[in-house]
Amino acid sequence: MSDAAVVPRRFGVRSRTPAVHNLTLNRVLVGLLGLVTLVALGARLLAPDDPIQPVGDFNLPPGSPGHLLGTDMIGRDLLSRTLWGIQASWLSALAVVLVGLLFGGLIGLVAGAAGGWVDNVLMRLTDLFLALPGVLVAIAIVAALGPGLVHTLLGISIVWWPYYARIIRGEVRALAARPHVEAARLAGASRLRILRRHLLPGTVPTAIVTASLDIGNVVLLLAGLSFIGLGQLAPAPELGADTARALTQLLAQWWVPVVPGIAVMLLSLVANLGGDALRGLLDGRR
Amino acid sequence: MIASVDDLHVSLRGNPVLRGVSLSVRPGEILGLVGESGSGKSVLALTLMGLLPPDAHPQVTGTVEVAGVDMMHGSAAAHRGVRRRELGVIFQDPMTSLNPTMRIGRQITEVTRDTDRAVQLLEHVGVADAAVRLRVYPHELSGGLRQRVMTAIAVAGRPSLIIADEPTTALDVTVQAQVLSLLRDLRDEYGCSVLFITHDLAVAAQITDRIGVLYAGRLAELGPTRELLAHPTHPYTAGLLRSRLSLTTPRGRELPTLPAEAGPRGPGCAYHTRCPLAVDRCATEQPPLVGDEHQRACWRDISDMPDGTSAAEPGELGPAVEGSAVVRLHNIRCDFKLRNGWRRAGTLKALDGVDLEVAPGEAVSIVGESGSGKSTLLRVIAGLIPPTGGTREVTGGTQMVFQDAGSSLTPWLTIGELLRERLLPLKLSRAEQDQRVRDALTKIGLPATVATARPRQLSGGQRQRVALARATIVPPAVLLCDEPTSALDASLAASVLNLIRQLRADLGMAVVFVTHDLAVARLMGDRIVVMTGGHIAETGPADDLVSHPQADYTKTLLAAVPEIAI
Amino acid sequence: MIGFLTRRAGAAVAVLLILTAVVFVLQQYSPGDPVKAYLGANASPAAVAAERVTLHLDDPLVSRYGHYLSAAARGDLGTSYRTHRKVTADLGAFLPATFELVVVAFLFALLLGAVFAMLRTIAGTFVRGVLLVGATAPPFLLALGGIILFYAHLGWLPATGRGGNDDGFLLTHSLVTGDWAQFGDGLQHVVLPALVLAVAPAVSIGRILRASLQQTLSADHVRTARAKGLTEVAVFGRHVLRNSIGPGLSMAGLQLGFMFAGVVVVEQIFSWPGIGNYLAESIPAADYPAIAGVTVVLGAVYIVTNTVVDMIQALADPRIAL
Amino acid sequence: MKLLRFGAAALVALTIAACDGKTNEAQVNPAPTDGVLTVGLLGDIGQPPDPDIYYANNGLAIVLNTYEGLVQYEDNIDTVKIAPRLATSWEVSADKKVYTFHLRSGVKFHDGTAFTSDAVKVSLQRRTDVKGGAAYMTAGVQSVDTSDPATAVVTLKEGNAAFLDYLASPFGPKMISPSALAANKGSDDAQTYLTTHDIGSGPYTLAAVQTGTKYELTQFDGYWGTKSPFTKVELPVYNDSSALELAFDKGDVSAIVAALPSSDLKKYETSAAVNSYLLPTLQSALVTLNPSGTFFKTAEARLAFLQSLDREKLIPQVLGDRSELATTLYAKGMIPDGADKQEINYKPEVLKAYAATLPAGTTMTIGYATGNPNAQQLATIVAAQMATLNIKATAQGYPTAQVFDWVNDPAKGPDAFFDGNNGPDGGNPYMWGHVFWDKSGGINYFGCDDPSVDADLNKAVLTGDNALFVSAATKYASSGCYLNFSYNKDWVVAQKWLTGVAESHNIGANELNFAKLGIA
Repeated sequence: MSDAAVVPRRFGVRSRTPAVHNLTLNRVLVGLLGLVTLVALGARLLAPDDPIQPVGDFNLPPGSPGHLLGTDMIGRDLLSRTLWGIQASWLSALAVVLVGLLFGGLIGLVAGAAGGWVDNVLMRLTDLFLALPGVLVAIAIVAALGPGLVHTLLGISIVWWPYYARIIRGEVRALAARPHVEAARLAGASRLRILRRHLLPGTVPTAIVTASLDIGNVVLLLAGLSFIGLGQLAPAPELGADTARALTQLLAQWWVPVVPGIAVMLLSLVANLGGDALRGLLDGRR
Repeated sequence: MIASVDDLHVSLRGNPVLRGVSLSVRPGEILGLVGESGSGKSVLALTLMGLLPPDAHPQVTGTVEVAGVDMMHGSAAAHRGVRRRELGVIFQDPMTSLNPTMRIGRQITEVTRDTDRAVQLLEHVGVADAAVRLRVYPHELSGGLRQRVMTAIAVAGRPSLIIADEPTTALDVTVQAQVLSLLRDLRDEYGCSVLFITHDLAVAAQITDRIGVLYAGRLAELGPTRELLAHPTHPYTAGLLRSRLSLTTPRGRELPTLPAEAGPRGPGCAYHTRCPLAVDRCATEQPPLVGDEHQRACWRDISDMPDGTSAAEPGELGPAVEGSAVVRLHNIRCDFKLRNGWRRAGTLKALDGVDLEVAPGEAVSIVGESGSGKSTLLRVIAGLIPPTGGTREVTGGTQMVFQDAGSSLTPWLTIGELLRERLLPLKLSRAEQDQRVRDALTKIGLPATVATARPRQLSGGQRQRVALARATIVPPAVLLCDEPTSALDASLAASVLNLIRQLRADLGMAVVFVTHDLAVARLMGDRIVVMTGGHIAETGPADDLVSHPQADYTKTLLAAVPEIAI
Repeated sequence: MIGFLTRRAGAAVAVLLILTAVVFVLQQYSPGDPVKAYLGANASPAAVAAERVTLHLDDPLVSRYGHYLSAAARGDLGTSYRTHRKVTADLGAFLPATFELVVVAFLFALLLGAVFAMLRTIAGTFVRGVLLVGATAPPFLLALGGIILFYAHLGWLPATGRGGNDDGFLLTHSLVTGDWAQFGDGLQHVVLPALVLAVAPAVSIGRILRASLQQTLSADHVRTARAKGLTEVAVFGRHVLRNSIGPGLSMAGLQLGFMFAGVVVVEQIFSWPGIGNYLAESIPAADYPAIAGVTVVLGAVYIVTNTVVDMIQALADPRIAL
Repeated sequence: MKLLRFGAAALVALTIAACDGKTNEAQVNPAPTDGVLTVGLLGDIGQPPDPDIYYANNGLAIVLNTYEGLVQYEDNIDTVKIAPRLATSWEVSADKKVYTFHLRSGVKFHDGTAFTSDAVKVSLQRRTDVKGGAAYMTAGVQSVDTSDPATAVVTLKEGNAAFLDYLASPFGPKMISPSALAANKGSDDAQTYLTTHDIGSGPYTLAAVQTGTKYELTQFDGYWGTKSPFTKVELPVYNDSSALELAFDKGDVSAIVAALPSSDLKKYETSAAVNSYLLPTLQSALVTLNPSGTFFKTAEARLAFLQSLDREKLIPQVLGDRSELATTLYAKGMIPDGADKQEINYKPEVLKAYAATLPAGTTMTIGYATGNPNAQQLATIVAAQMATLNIKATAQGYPTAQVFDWVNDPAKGPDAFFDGNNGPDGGNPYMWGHVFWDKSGGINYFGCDDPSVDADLNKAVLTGDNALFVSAATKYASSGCYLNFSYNKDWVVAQKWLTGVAESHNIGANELNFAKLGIA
């Protein structure tokens, strides 16, 4: 067997390699997405201590007996708090992404499928929302409604959907140009049925991949908003808020902000790698 | 020898594609390489160029030599040198094969490094206003011009070998004829060799000196063009020739087809499951390619080949039913507003006053080149496009079969779901629906189990059959066919055409069949409508129109149809 | 082209009108008393009342918005409640710093994005890994980690501020006047905040660019280019890159917008005197003229960015018509 | 996808790098040789350093070193005592209506103009004209007699025992050069000019302003008093306390005044490499309860809550040595002998019993000012404690503008508000009582008001009647709206070589007088 000398050498990037090679790794990474979700849901069972009540001395460093990751400024177990924080952050991010996906997806779907002036109006509206400095709007909304995780999530959701609207609309436009939609029309399928059966399922892979990649962004955005004082209210746990609120301790008791900070990082990393892996798996299936 | 391969084996992604090909291109000759899709002809071309896609993880054995350079081993720079100095390449799709973001001139001067020469070359390949055209981008040119530019690039480096991989497949017949003659002229002028790859024997017949017939990664037969076509010595070649649709193929009979490949490929001749001559030995032992100037790889003697025509039964071409027309178009006009971003950039008159009537049960073929408005007309009949002007009356339902069956079936729905969708208005019970689906599948010659499959699990031919089943599960008054066979290999195409004729006869529906191929148009239509530039050039009974064309345009079209003149 | 720009300008006006209207409505309905924030907790009610009149805070919303628009048309965005300076003067003072930071960060993002997309060796994998980790870290933690490492620990880079005594376009100015000492100092100061700002966009851009390069590499015309016998460098440079940058450019445009929002956090930690800080200080003070001013600027930046991206895309791909 | 492996490696590396900061043992940094003192500011000063406008805290360093008042509080003692500055001595009439100041001679403003009684008149007038937040201090001035250049006689409309405290306050009227004011008056009383210049007589003059980045002072050669070895003072702005702290550790910053979080106290108090000073102030940590909210509608509930606060434990835990338990209703030492005793002691059972009567899951919001880590921590701990009583409490940060808006509609505010550090403009009990207890005072966030308390205070200030002040305070305390949580100190960290820190600080200011600092 010859080597690959017949093959031209490539400049840095390879053209897309078949996903088959990374199949196992991809499955593991996608599995991580599920695992994190399980951890988030099972925080109650996994956490050794109450996340709200002080259970030990203040600012115990990691490795202290009974407190694997140490305790925070008021003596709460950081491991428990982080596990509950994962629950709050991950589920919040899922919620935002889901709302964005549903609302933005619906707008995108309708715009893409309808075309014409409906498309124009909806997309100009989307553009307008995209032009809004998102963080600012979230800040304004939270300021108006008062802080709190639910309000923050509402604020983020309002600026989050346009992105999905654009992506789904693009996907639907591409799908709608395919003959199968024309064929379905000729086959007598109603508009609703075409939307539901012949367009919507085609957007699912893109939507899922975009959404899972996006979870990490939302986790980070939540952290950023907590940094400027918007977000989960104390004493309820949330990773971003816990990191941001303890930031003044970074030099004196580094673990208090760093433990939840690393958890943010891990969640975001899992979302990123998992999203990529999901794309790989779905591409491989096509 | 300009180029030669010896005992070449290539596997891509672990699947053998070429399985021992030995072939050489002689100086100054045009060697045709003919085979159906998947036969490995394009892979052979890529191997010669040293451009097999690395992500397919190619495994290659044997020898490959171009202009004395080993294209399998050796440095990438050496291979590049060969490509630059010795090879010119023309690919099938000039739209995608030219860099869309680079001006034509730059793409030529990349090879010539000289603008004047680029102008010369363009003039040479028949591009008018060459100096001006240097400044344009590929998308601003027509398909024919693009392929001429491709050709200019191919000859720009004064290569000793031009590899033309299906260079005319995407082109209209009239343009195809021009490109073929251009290639021949260039060969004569530059004295280079041409490796001409095509799936169409007739096209190969127009231009080549020798023809190699490739089947499943092996050469089935190789010989001088005239001799090979006149006296094919391999049953596959013979079958191909027989199943070819031409302007003289009998209209009234079922079209001859090759049997489909059945069962896995064994160690023997890959063709044996389809071969009328096959004996036990064929299944177990690979026949070698033997002979001198005319070589063949078959254990049997061709004289034992049964006469194909005798096997075909008369087709039941139902005559048109008298009565009021099912389709009545009067002075149909259809304008497309061209948009350039947000700006109106002009109007395209896709249809410009078309009158057409189709009687119940009548078969009408609409023939024309790309841009003639034939597909638009079909869509107007189907009601997919509202006409800008004129009146459209269609009684009874219409259904349509598209060119690319793969993309006309919703990928994530099962065949069963797709078929049932048409039954929805009938409000049948689930059991009745299932029964209708089974019946429909049986009717098109597919097992009922296909109902649970998704389109990507089917072959191209099967998908087109499913598309037909969907169109006819509730019989329409008119079946509209938009080049349903142009993406299929000849034999498969013939069987789909047979199926359409069968269904038409069974269901008594009218058929409007759009095609760019006059031979197919003649076979499928009682009447042929010739379109050009958005209007009807000529219309008439199929045989009359082909034998006594009235309009100049029809004559041009007929003249351009490649025929094997033996 | 001119038509395109005219349309965009029209759209810009519409977007800015709506943006400012949104800010005004929010101002009406959000809690917060800018006067007290400005005058101080111990200010007497009389002083507060007088200030409210000065600032027209008790006028009806519509009339205030009307005044705002008519003043804005004359290039006057009002007076900041907090700094008591013209918002345009504040923006003039703070925008250049943000602008330079974002431009440098954007260049970093493009560069790192390109590295992310193209570098193939082990080093490339490592860079990708580091960038990915950086992009997933909370930015304020990343920023402080950077200060601890590069300022406190290694002493390579300054931690805060822009360096030098020049306001405004410090880097640009020193570069143009050839003041290399000042330029070097400014550059040292900008590196760390720009890197922190750039890392997440770099990954987004790199990821898209990589996918689109991979797609282009298997395109037919690249095969044609190879068949011409071009070197891989020529193939890549002339035939792959330009055809691949479209999606990367779109993403880059989007990310540039995000960067202008991201400066709120980064400028705070690096004490960068830009509009991010200005905004961060204006929000708790309910300084709505300032907030509206920043919003107008960010909205305008978004529109200009998109326009420029569209124009570059049209330049890169002649099939796209403006 | 080796990405994952390298990602993990990089993650670990980054973490180690970040955590490693702790091992960076502080070493003694060398003194500057270029005569530059660097004092780090946390956050920009926000407003222009115009003495008649500036009403925040961190920029006082500029105002107090470029301008001087007639009097000030005595440096380096922990009681309220008025000391001379530009007035060497003064007499107050018995009805507290006429104040006669004998002015220091040989004082020059930065523009060279000599300081006379005319400047006193102009300065007090500008304060009134500019209508800044602290304009109330001169609102009662009827006339200023300038017939003797060396004596200024200020006559008030009615008696005011707090007037000297107004003048001593860091926010009080500062003397400005009449000629410089006239030259730069413009249409806004020189407000624009004063954003980048000063017209005072202080030991330093404002040399450069880079808003948001840095302020620079240079020594005024013609200063009448003693001068420090620092010819230049740089005030760089840090927006993040960690960054400021790192700069200090590295020696890039000479001193930090009242800017670091209490969580760092331990680190610097035990460090041999730097000096840490806890200096007296009039500031306190405070708890304010909202009677308009749902939870604290009754005084019973309010008092029960205040008694549930375990201050003896909370203060060392959160505020550390910076603070001590407040036992009086006014600031420490404002009323002689601590006659204003605060009668709230730790009795958790009261709230426990009260909570038992509430429906389960009753909610309570505990507010704190955004960006104040101490208040945040206090609020968080207390909120956590409430959960044990079945009260669903949340701790919530509020931006400044919002905090000051509550008084317009107290129902919008939280149920309780923890103030990490707050205090009056000056040392007179009226200045305390008025701002915290009078609805119009400014820091009575929720408008919890008793008109008779206001009346008592207004009456007491005319004469300075301490008994009346005490009775007003006691009456207000019984409402349960207010708790003086702890007495706070200014925490200053300085490089080892910096001398005179305590000597340059007084109970009124939260800043240092740079002229009194030195190099060891």
